[in-house]
Amino acid sequence: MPVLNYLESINQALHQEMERDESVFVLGEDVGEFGGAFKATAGLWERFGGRRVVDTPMCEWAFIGLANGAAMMGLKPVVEIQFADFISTGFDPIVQYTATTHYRWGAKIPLVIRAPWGGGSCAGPFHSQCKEAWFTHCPGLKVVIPSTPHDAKGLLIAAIRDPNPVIFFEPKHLYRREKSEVPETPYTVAIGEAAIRREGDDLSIITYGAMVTEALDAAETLSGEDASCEVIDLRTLVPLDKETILASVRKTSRALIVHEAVRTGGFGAEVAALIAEEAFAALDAPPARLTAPDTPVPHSPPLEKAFRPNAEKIAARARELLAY
Amino acid sequence: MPVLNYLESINQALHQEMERDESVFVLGEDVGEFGGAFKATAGLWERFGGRRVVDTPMCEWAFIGLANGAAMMGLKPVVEIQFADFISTGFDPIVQYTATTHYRWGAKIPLVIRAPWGGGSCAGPFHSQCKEAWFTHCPGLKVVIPSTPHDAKGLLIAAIRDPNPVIFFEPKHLYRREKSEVPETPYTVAIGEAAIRREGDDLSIITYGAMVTEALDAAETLSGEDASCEVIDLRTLVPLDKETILASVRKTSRALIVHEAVRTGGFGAEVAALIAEEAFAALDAPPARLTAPDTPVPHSPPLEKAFRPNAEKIAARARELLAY
Amino acid sequence: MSPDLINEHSNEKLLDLLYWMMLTRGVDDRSEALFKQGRFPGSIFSQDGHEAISVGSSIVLEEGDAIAPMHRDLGSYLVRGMSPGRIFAQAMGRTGGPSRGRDVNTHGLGDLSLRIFGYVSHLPQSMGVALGAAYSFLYRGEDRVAMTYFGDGAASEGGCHEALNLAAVLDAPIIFILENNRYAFSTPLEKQCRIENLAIRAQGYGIPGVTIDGTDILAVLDATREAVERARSGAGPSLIECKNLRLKGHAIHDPADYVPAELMEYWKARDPIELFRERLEKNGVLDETTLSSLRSRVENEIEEGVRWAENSPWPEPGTLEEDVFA
Amino acid sequence: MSPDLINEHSNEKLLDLLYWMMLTRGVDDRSEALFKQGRFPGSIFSQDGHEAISVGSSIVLEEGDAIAPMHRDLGSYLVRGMSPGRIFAQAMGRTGGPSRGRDVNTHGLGDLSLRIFGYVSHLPQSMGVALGAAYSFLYRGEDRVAMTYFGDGAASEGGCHEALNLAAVLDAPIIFILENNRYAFSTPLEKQCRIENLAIRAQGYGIPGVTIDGTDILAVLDATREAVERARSGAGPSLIECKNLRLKGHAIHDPADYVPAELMEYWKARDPIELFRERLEKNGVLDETTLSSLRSRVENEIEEGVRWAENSPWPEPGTLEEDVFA
Ligand SMILES: Cc1ncc(C[n+]2csc(CCOP(=O)(O)OP(=O)(O)O)c2C)c(N)n1
Ligand SMILES: Cc1ncc(C[n+]2csc(CCOP(=O)(O)OP(=O)(O)O)c2C)c(N)n1
Ligand SMILES: [Mg+2]
Ligand SMILES: [Mg+2]
Repeated sequence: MPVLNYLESINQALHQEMERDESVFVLGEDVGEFGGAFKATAGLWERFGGRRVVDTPMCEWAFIGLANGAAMMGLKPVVEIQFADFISTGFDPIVQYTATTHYRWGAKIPLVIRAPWGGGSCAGPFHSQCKEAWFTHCPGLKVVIPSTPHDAKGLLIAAIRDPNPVIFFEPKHLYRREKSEVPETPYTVAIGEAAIRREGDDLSIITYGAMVTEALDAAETLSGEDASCEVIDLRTLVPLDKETILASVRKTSRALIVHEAVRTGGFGAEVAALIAEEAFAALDAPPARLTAPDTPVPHSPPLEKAFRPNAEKIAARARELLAY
Repeated sequence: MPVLNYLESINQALHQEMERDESVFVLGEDVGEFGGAFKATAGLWERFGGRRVVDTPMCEWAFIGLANGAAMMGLKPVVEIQFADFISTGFDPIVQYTATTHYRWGAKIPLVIRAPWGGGSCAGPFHSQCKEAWFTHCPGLKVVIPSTPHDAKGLLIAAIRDPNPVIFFEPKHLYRREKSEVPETPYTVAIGEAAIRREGDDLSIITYGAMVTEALDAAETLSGEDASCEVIDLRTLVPLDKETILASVRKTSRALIVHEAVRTGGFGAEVAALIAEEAFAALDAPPARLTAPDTPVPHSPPLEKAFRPNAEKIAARARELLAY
Repeated sequence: MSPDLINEHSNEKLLDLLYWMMLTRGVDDRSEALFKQGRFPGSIFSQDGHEAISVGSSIVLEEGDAIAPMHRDLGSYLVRGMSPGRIFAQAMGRTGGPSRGRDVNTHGLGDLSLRIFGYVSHLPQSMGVALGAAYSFLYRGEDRVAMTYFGDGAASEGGCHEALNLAAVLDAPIIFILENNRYAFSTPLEKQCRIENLAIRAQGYGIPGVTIDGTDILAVLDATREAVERARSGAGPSLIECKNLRLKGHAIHDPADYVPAELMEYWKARDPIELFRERLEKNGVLDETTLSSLRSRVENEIEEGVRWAENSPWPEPGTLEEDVFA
Repeated sequence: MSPDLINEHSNEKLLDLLYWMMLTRGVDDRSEALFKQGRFPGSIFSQDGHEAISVGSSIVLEEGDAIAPMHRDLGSYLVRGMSPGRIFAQAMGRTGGPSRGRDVNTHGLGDLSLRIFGYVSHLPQSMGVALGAAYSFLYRGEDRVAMTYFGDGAASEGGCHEALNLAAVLDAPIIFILENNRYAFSTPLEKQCRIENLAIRAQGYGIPGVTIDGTDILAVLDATREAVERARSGAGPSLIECKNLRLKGHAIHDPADYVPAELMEYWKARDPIELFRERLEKNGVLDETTLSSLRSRVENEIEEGVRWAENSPWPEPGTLEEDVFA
């Protein structure tokens, strides 16, 4: 099976879906001839032309509005936000129109908003943000964050085929770092299903995005200390795969939730609250969160390192929970 | 002591702070001669003139941007967003500039953004929203939601005097319904301190905004059933008064968190996660959340009634927890 | 006024225009009465004074064209096929409204089978949405156009600029109708901008922009027809600014004391329906009999609509969590 | 070019202008070198080709005026008193930068004591911020002005429209400098709008707007001086569009292959520093000796800046959570 990196798998998914379905089109800043700031859309413009690969002026509000309208007319817009941080500039139409319309008057808005997301490159406060929690609090939006090239392709195809709007965050730290076997032919990974990346009995580490590999590294370290950690990759935040989370925690009796987003109001709170509420009797230790602290994302290497969770910090916190 | 309703107390706070401090000014849509959509700014324009009571065109992005700049120059802007729902239109400058600037390069942004907030009036999906969780996830912003006229005045004055940006949500359902004794002279209520509205031993009901009176009604009902509920009014979500919450839960061993916002990713998750993490050993029942379901806010009376938590639903959920 | 335009239309067409304006006004008046009886939970927006704009523009559209009206465009909904009954049912919170009790008054009054897009409060999002419909026509090589509306207030919002510019860049087949009624809620035009005619902004996007009398339905119709033809022929978007005044408050609770009496009088004397009625009478198109038969036709439709709405069931609380996702 | 303008300035002033442009270019070149040596974590924006704009406009300001530059305005920071050392320290992630390691490259390069507002990435938020400073001058009756910058790309953002209009409505003492370098990242002007000169949009706000040659520092200075005088006299905002081309890629990683070679050649031949140097030479203001002494002055300041920055400590991880709140 071919081995692709994360970016290549995104690019392949876009190619294949545009090939399959004439109604799929891509729009955003610099996505055309230039192929996107990260080259995720490279080659699409040459292959499908400017009608289906639309370079927009800088106007997140309007091009998301356009995508709303086009989607209701039966097209399938795949919007690229150049960096996930800039989604706040197009926030209004997403949270007010995209999210609510099907509930309000029944029109489907099958669009996908893709955005390179997260930190780890010393890119500073405005090119590193993880604001998925804003969207998980907007009923009507699905929120997907794949952590492997394989899932990135399968989930992006699933998102494009989904009749609902999907916010699709891509951990850009993984773009060129993560490689995996990716089937050549199109396939879907079901939206709403978490993946158990490693099985274990003593502690459930529940995470998503770029923290999955960190959690796996931590689990590996801990296995050398005779602790068996289960690592769950949520993959989809909304709808949340509660069953997988709860089954794991009921088995291990301990939960550590990890994310790159800041702590207060992060999605980890939702997962911790869920576990506390629905697996209460099974818990042998408090459900714990390991997250970035409540600050903007700092730029300087020593600060960003202190800011961002990693395998070492995960292992340390896990040890505390295992000893509880 | 004079008895004022919620709106009158807001209005009085604005009058008194503008009187006290020449640098305080008010801006927003229709806040001038008209006195604001809810009349919260009535009389200010006549008293302080158009320079200090600024009617803006419809441009939430720009007038919040203006407030950012003016605040850094030492003024104290008090921005009114006509309905809290419209804060999404001015979201970008708040979450990117207002929230981060002090951390980034040290400039203080002492502004207040006031917004009539919440449902209960069949006003539909766009005049009823409770999106405080968006802001609690933005380090650098304080988030305040007073539930009584007394607190509204004291917290608004505290917010205006705070050197930090404060998002100030006013449960508009209470504007004319809630009355309380409000000292004539200016005073502050400390930002970051919860209030215990009713003491109790068996269950902590933790809430804020318009749900406080509902919780108190529920507690009253339950007291007739020999259950003693403590009712905590958070008043401030950021910074959160963890001590008061944890002390209460350690005493009662049971917690019910109630809010009008939708469930997933709501601030209740943060409170539940906090309790689960830090009062774990004291809990005799799972920390539970009673919230609106994950839908846009529906308009029709039977739907809005089903959507919104109230005393009856709180009492019912409390009974379950008490029986756990 | 547009002296020559009346000759371009058949009597039947002219009476049709009057009928739609009267129906619009009738639904609005009846809504006010129903609201005062406590039968409309929430709030409502009057659109008295906007009838010539909503009717005169939307009447130009053909089947398959798309429309995204704003909150003063009852006329557009009616003309494009939304029945009064469904509009009343929406305001009453009944399942017979397009939103089945979920959205309020004219918000969310959408129906894709009619190619009407329901709006959200957050102005002027309909501009982006309509642009999306227009883009879909381009995309599929269809001979269709999209039309949308925004006010002088919404014209100050950033989205307005983005949508106009993006439409221009894409050569999208779209018509933007600017309803410049001189007020955004209580805020007069003088506090909203430093210009009198907003249509000059079209130059900044490289598209045609005209300013016309929004009380003259034939002028509206004429300008719209030109813009629609332009769009349909592939020549891209246009902006049409229609000047008028809201003849009542912003919403039902607003007495609009802030509007100077002389200004209100000036525009009340230019009530678009009265103007058109007089004009038709003067031109021998309308007589007493025709008028009273139009009146009773409108009355009947409204009666029937109200009855239909009141027979429409309330939503079941158990359906609350349905349809968040498709 | 602006043939007569050169006579309006003393030789000293003219050499000063050249000095600031050379310093700007020098800091930029050195930044590129430091980046390539791996000493700048993150990324950087070149501003080659923008020196006449940033220097020629900001030099007009007086003490107490406020400025909110964008990412091609190194010159403005320098002219307004930010030392090269602090700028290098910022890019290196050291505590000596204005953000003490928290913000990256020219982002967040703010210093209230210099009345420089650090920018956020989200364009064009500096326009709103500068407007707030301008409003504070009005508010306090101070004789000061604010100046801010935005690109042709940011001009398509809604915020640009809102800020220009709000500034006009408030008669705010502010100067908006539009750096129309024909590209927003890879997107050429033709894909961003259907007009060539964006300054005509000023008419839509009822404010003056001019389009000038952004490679001619004297033209920039002249237009800015007029706008500043206007603002200071209470006559409100102005828009100045300066046309130029970025002479390198959007950011350090971008080779800018998408810029047609002829276009690049055309503008490379109009390098603002070279143009001005030649002009000064032709007018007898500059000779070899002066030029080489300017060069070594610039070199020395840059050397000193780099040394200063490298001696500046890294931030302590323990300070991570400080200063979120004041
Ligand atoms: C983004 C946004 N801000 C504020 C409001 C509240 N609001 C509703 S209608 C209105 C005035 C609209 O004025 P205009 O666009 O001129 O339309 P008109 O009501 O005059 O027809 C305002 C301020 C809103 N709907 N959307
Ligand atoms: C709201 C927003 N969207 C996207 C970006 C990403 N971005 C950074 S600079 C840039 C191009 C800016 O073009 P322009 O305003 O012309 O300035 P220039 O870089 O050409 O000087 C883009 C798209 C951004 N910074 N802000
Ligand atoms: Mg209006
Ligand atoms: Mg540019």
